[in-house]
Amino acid sequence: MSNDNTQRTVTVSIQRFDPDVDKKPHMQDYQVEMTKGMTILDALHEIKTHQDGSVTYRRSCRHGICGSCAMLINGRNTLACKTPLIDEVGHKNRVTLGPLPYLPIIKDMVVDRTTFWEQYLRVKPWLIPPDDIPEKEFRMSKEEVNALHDAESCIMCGACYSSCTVIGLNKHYVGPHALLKAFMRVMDPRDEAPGQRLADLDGADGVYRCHTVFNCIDACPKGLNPTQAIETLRKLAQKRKKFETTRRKRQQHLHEPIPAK
Amino acid sequence: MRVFQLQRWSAIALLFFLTIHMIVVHYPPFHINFDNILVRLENPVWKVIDILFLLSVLVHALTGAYQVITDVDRAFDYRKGLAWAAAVIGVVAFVYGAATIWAFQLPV
Amino acid sequence: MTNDVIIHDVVVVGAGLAGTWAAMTAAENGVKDVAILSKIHPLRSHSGAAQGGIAAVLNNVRPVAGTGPRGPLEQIPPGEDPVDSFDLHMFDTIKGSDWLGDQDAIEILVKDAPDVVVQYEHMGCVFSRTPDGRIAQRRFGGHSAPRANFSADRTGLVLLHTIHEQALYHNVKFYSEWYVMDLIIEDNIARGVVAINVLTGKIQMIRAKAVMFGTGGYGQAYKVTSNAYANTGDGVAMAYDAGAPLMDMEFVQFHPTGLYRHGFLMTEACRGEGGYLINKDGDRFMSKYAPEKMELAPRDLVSRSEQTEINEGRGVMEDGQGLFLDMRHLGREKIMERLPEVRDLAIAFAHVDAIDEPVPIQPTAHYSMGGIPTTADGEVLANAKGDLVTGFFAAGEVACVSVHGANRLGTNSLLEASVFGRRAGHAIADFVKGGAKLYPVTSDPVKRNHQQVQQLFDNDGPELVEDIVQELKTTMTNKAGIYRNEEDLKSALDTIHRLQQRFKNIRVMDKSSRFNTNLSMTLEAKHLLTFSEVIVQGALNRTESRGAHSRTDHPKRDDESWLKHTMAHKGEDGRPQLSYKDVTLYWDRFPPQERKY
Amino acid sequence: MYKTTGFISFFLRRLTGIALVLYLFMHLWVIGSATGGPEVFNARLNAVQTPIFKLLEIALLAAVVYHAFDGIRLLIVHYFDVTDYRKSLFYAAFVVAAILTVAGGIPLFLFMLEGAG
Ligand SMILES: Cc1cc2nc3c(=O)[nH]c(=O)nc-3n(C[C@H](O)[C@H](O)[C@H](O)COP(=O)(O)OP(=O)(O)OC[C@H]3O[C@@H](n4cnc5c(N)ncnc54)[C@H](O)[C@@H]3O)c2cc1C
Ligand code: HEM
Ligand code: SF4
Ligand code: F3S
Ligand code: FES
Repeated sequence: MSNDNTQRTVTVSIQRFDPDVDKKPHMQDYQVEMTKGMTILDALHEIKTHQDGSVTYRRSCRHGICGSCAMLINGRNTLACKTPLIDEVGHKNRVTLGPLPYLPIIKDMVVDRTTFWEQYLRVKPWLIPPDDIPEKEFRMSKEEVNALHDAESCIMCGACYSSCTVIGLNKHYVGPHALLKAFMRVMDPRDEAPGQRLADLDGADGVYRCHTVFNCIDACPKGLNPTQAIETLRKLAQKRKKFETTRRKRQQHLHEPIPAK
Repeated sequence: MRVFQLQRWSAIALLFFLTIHMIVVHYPPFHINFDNILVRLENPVWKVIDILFLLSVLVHALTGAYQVITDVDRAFDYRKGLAWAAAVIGVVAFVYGAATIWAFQLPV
Repeated sequence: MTNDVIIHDVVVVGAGLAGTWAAMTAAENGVKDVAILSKIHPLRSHSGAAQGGIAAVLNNVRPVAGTGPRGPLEQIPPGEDPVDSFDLHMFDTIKGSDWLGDQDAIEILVKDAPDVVVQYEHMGCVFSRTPDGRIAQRRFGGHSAPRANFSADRTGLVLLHTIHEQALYHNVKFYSEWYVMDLIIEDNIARGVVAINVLTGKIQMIRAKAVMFGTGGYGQAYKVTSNAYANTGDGVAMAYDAGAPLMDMEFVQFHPTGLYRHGFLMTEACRGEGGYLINKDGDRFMSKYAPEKMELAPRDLVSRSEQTEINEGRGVMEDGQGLFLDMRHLGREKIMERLPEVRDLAIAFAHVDAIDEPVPIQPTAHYSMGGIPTTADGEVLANAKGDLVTGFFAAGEVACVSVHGANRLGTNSLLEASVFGRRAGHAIADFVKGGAKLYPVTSDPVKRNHQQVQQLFDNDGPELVEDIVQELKTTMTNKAGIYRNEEDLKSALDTIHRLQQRFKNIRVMDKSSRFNTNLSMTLEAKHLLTFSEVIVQGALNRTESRGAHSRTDHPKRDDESWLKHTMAHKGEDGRPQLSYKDVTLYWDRFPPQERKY
Repeated sequence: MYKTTGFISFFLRRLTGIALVLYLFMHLWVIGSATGGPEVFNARLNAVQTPIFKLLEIALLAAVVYHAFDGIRLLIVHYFDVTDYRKSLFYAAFVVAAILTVAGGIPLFLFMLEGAG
């Protein structure tokens, strides 16, 4: 644990870029009085409200649940609101901030996430339920719920997407965030069309474009594992038919209690 | 059938063949010359092994190159054409390589 | 300026649970052209931060027989008697509201609840489960049966994602990152809104047959708050400025377990799952204040108890402003399964692992009971008599139906946002399909708002927005917080008036058009100043203690004079004009009682 | 650029992969001369048996073993669910590749000296 008590002035070096005015991005330094427990987001707030109102970034929840504030901090993607300043400044008393890489910059730390959301939409993130809807809830076992744990905790912050080397090269690739979502739907016993979903992802811009770079795992501020989801989807894609049949069988019991073990 | 699968399977095949190849051909004190190779290739089993090796290495190399190229955004849209190009190169190289292996025979 | 006008059948402001439910339901029920505007991306809405659960009587679990009210829970075997009922849920909610909730609305809330939760489940929401595969339920403060349906401790996130996906599926059009700055009401008819496209800075008018607000709460008026930066009460302020009334604004809920100094929520589920509150001496002090419900008493009571402990010097941490939330006895497995996010939060921000150490907490501003008064179908009331504003709807935290009265019970607000969002959606669909007209806009609101922005830019005064906001927050926390009194409230009102004057001399540092968040923060500050005045004025007038409104100079509830809702209109002089509206009570079923836990 | 062990391994794998493809075609061309009979073959082969080429052969060995072991690592990740061990696997692949390069390189090097001498 870092010593939180050291109050000192630190340098926050921010990549600035407003395409309306600037030809290319440049770095600008700000001095911030570090207080106890200050996060990177607090430091940005201090700069924006007291020093330079034009420093621009997204934020909302302040505690790592809304996914707005993902940015590049000292060369790593993470959430500004969940990163203590003191952990990043080191003995140089300096932290470098920039926008998520590989995405067009709108202004300073704000990036254009159009492709990110398009890819999310492409995997049809909604559940496709069976025709036969019970009066009460579908029955799901604890194990089935646990399998969706990771995918369901994803806050769509894009840290994974914009750390992925393949995304850097090729925007056709659907991306780890969307594949994690797809995984969630494919694995959900209530989903009617896992076969179709797998078929849709079975192309050159789907699960096979991932080169197992693992950056997505390293970047994810929620500690999720998109790579594992992708590997699972790859394997399932090869036995779609069988998987579809298993699902059909499982769906016949969706209205019934899970048998006791 | 997916490029990805081709590449993974050929990689597994290569693990096997390449190890053999490295040991029997490239590992000292083996001295590469026509006669030395001929000694081995006289055996049709070795001929088959080498042809399979050739096949897997070509599949792996060409799918690999294809992946590297189609990873680039702009090339991605031409991937059909690139796949055909790779297939053609593969066939030519395979014929050429197979002829080479065939060439190691005792003069009749 | 025609190119500045966008036209839709329905425009919904706010993409949290309430707004998205309304839009999705309207679209599902035959309204083709529904648009949602949100100042942040829909999935960033604050609904996603909710942790604990959503209430509904499902009767899936019960306390193990013979273990008492706080014993372990088990699933109810098929065929065996239910433990929970609509009446019980209603009673808990009414008692929680300190009898200020409208009981007809509460009845609707409670009866629609199971259906809404089951609909969530059918739409793909992943709930935690009982062993036989039903939705798992846990206890929550003020609820006398386990009826919080949850997905670990990220219930809001899962619900929000689910409903957003459904809205996408139903082809609702999203305008993401559009900041709505003005509501157009002419002759008591809502005709549209004015918004800034944040990306370009362009100000545009969006006209519609029906306008709906689901803009969320106003917790940012307080210094220590669990609320997001985005919760600046824009909706209430805009409605108020446009002439609509606000109801019961003085009721602001403080949550007992905000993370010490940060205010982030340690969900009530921590206590629902069995966590203790302890003071400096290691005592479970709640035994003094609510011997029966202990930590699971309603929030206003627990927060007040905490504040009393703190004021009497039994607080922890160096400034004595904290207390401990002890979950160690729950064990690693339970914490990891049911409270993983909370554990992460405490580790990240307080460097404390809840598995091994008690977590320092303090009360934090959390929920806005008050808001825009509506009917149970989301139609906005124009006055205390019950007339409506034509074509204007509201639901969720921005609205006041009122189901929470003077104090909300945990898990009832996700429910409220969903139930009344959905009902508003149906009402909007009926309204539009029933031949609603697209009324013309006679004034030039785009020009007006343009001028306002230009004025802010040109102003270039000496005041920084942040200094004003910080002073406001400190004032609100210290003088209009958990405990209030006449002197403090008067001084708070003075301060707010002074700050409103100072606001005229502010400087906006960023004057560019592209993604100008400096501008939106300035507009938000203006909104904070607007509705804070209403909160304080309402609190000053209400000379009693009820629910979350606790006057040290009037410590008793006074049903004789105050069993009524506060309604505030913006007067000619720009100051709030208060009037009062009766509470709907089922006298035969739930007559007012003393509130003891 | 986003640099991690994952990226480094990816980059090296790519680099060695492309190098190996180039080598492969050169190699095919060289031994392809066998169709012209022993003399042509031996002549062309001798041209690539100079010390420079022998040194390059060591580099080739390094490339092959690195590529192969990093590839094995990916195959392991694909067929077994071991993403948690991605970093250890990378270091392991790297170390094994280094050892094999040295182990194979020394004889090659000696062989080269021998051939030269
Ligand atoms: C930390 C926390 C935990 C909670 N946990 C629980 C719980 O466990 N159970 C429970 O029942 N309740 C809980 N609540 C309360 C509950 O989450 C909220 O009351 C509810 O989610 C409100 O939903 P909403 O749809 O009304 O608003 P929100 O989800 O806040 O959405 C507001 C929307 O309005 C938009 N908006 C606002 N202003 C503008 C503008 N000017 N222009 C354009 N768009 C605008 C925003 O972008 C956003 O999309 C919790 C609250 C907090 C703060
Ligand atoms: C035992 C031997 C080998 C194994 C196990 C192996 C394994 C792999 C694997 C698993 C990949 C896929 C990487 C990905 O998905 O991103 C790959 C890619 C590749 N391989 Fe091999 N390989 C071997 C030998 C070779 C040889 C001999 C060549 C050259 C002729 C070669 C050329 C390539 C190329 C060009 C790529 C594409 C580059 C990339 O995608 O990163 N490989 N290899
Ligand atoms: S997987 Fe992780 S990094 Fe990627 S979007 Fe989801 S939360 Fe963010
Ligand atoms: S970083 Fe990218 S390449 Fe695959 S493993 Fe993650 S998606
Ligand atoms: S501000 Fe919400 S994740 Fe950081």
